[in-house]
Amino acid sequence: MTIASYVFLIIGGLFYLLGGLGVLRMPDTFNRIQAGTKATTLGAFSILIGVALANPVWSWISKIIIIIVFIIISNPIGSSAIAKATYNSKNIPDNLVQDALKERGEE
Amino acid sequence: MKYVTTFVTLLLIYLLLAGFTVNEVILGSIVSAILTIILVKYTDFRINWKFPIKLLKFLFIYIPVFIWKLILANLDVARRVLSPKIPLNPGIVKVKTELKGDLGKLTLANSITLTPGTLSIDVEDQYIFVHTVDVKGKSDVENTANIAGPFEKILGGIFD
Amino acid sequence: MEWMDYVVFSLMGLGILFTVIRLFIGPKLSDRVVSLDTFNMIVIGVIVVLASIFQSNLYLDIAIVYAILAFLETVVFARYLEGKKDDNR
Amino acid sequence: MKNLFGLLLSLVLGAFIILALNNTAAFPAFGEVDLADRVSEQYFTDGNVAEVGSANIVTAIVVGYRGFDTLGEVTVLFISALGVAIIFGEKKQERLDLKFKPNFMLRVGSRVLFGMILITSIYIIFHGHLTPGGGFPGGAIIASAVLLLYLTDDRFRSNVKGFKILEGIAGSLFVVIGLLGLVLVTSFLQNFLPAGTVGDLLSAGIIPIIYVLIGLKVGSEISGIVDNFLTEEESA
Repeated sequence: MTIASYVFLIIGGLFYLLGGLGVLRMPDTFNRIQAGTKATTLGAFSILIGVALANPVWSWISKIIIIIVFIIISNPIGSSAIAKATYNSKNIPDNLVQDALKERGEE
Repeated sequence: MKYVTTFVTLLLIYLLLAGFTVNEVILGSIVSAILTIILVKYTDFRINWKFPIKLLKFLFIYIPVFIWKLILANLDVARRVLSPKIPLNPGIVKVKTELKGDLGKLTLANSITLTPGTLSIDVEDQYIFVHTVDVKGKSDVENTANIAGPFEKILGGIFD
Repeated sequence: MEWMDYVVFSLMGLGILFTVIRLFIGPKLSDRVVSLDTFNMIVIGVIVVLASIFQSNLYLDIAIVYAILAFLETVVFARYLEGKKDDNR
Repeated sequence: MKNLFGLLLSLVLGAFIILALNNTAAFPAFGEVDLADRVSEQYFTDGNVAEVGSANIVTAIVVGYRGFDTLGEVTVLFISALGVAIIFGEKKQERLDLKFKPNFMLRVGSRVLFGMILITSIYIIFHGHLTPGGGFPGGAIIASAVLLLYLTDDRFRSNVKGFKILEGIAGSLFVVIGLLGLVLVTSFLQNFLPAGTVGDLLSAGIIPIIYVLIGLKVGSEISGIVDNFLTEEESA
């Protein structure tokens, strides 16, 4: 049980590290949002599952379920909000090969 | 019916937070009843007798696919981040969806955000605007099949 | 198995370090918001691991509240970014 | 030169912080602190924990021993909300227009999350005497949920009149409970209910009741402030 929980914790830490590295290394804002959101979501899941395996008690597991559900709903919504705000604040990278939002013809 | 589902959801969250004892159940029911009256105008989902089957479908078909896609997405991010020269061909594409309800479209957009190489920016009527790292398809139809394809079929059976 | 905790914490700490670097050098305000969002998600993980080490599930309440406030902060910053149209940010 | 100086300064300060945190007398490890050094020793020796019945010492002090000061604290918050209302409040008010509409996912998703945030804040308020938290943070989270709806729905307008009524009722009930203590026992805000077992949901006498009232009052006041900042005079 302990070994399994540590495996999950290490995987979670690795994905967190990857998320930070992605935010640092990616060349434009949209790609930074992508790397940050995906890596931290899976990292948080993995860490939470690891902690749940280390403490297999109902009072821990129930709260961990709440955190997981909250993160899975809120994290993509937050990143889409940042993406839309980035687009609206005219901070559009010039390497896009196609821009459907512009073709829509408003703003 | 709307009242019942809102009430049950709120009570479930409260009990998960507070634990199952008699006092908590009584207090949680009172609080959830009061909150249900306040919140019911913000909820707009309909349910019918097929709801349990849909819930089971959601739990046992959608969630495993979703987790598998999430892991693939992270491996994709890892490959991109760790390669010395980052391979990119980004663009914002339009994806058509057949789903009608707001919750269905929200779930589809969230799933698209957490799948490999895509990030949904906005939803307008039947179109989802998606930023992809790698534009593969030539037309909108092709992009739709690539990006929304795997989830559209599953979610169509759940939210319709 | 004590040393494993140190490994986990150093991985998360490196992630936090990278996001903080992006927070300082980010050329546009939106880059800073992105890095702050990532930073918050990592901090949630740190709080949960601390709860596990201290053997006290009261810390999980703090993680829930932190997740709520992090989401709110992201939304507020995003709306603030949109708020002014003419600025060249 | 300036950068080098800054680097040196931050290194020295960092070393100081690490040394200070390693100093075990000033910063002991978790669970090893001798509380009797810091809190009045009477609190432990006289067995006051059983008398107040609150598992959370901070709550016992904030609401139990210093209940009257907390009444003053809530009044200060009320006065600041009143000040904001006087500065911004006109007869007719309409919603402040933000430049862009919120995007679809934010609009739908925040409604799903709104209920979750509200029920969490209520859990925090009700368990103020058992876990860290209580009326002030819980009320702040209620207000933040209202702020979330304001930012994600461009037509949303909270029920300001309802908030004012709720705030008035909560404030008056606080004073009424205090007066009941004066009448039934001896002094203002004294506990007149049985303390119960430490750690139960229904324990600690009037402390949970007062904390719920504080939570409602704080939540409605801060929501009122948020409403005042996000509305403007009607331009008609």
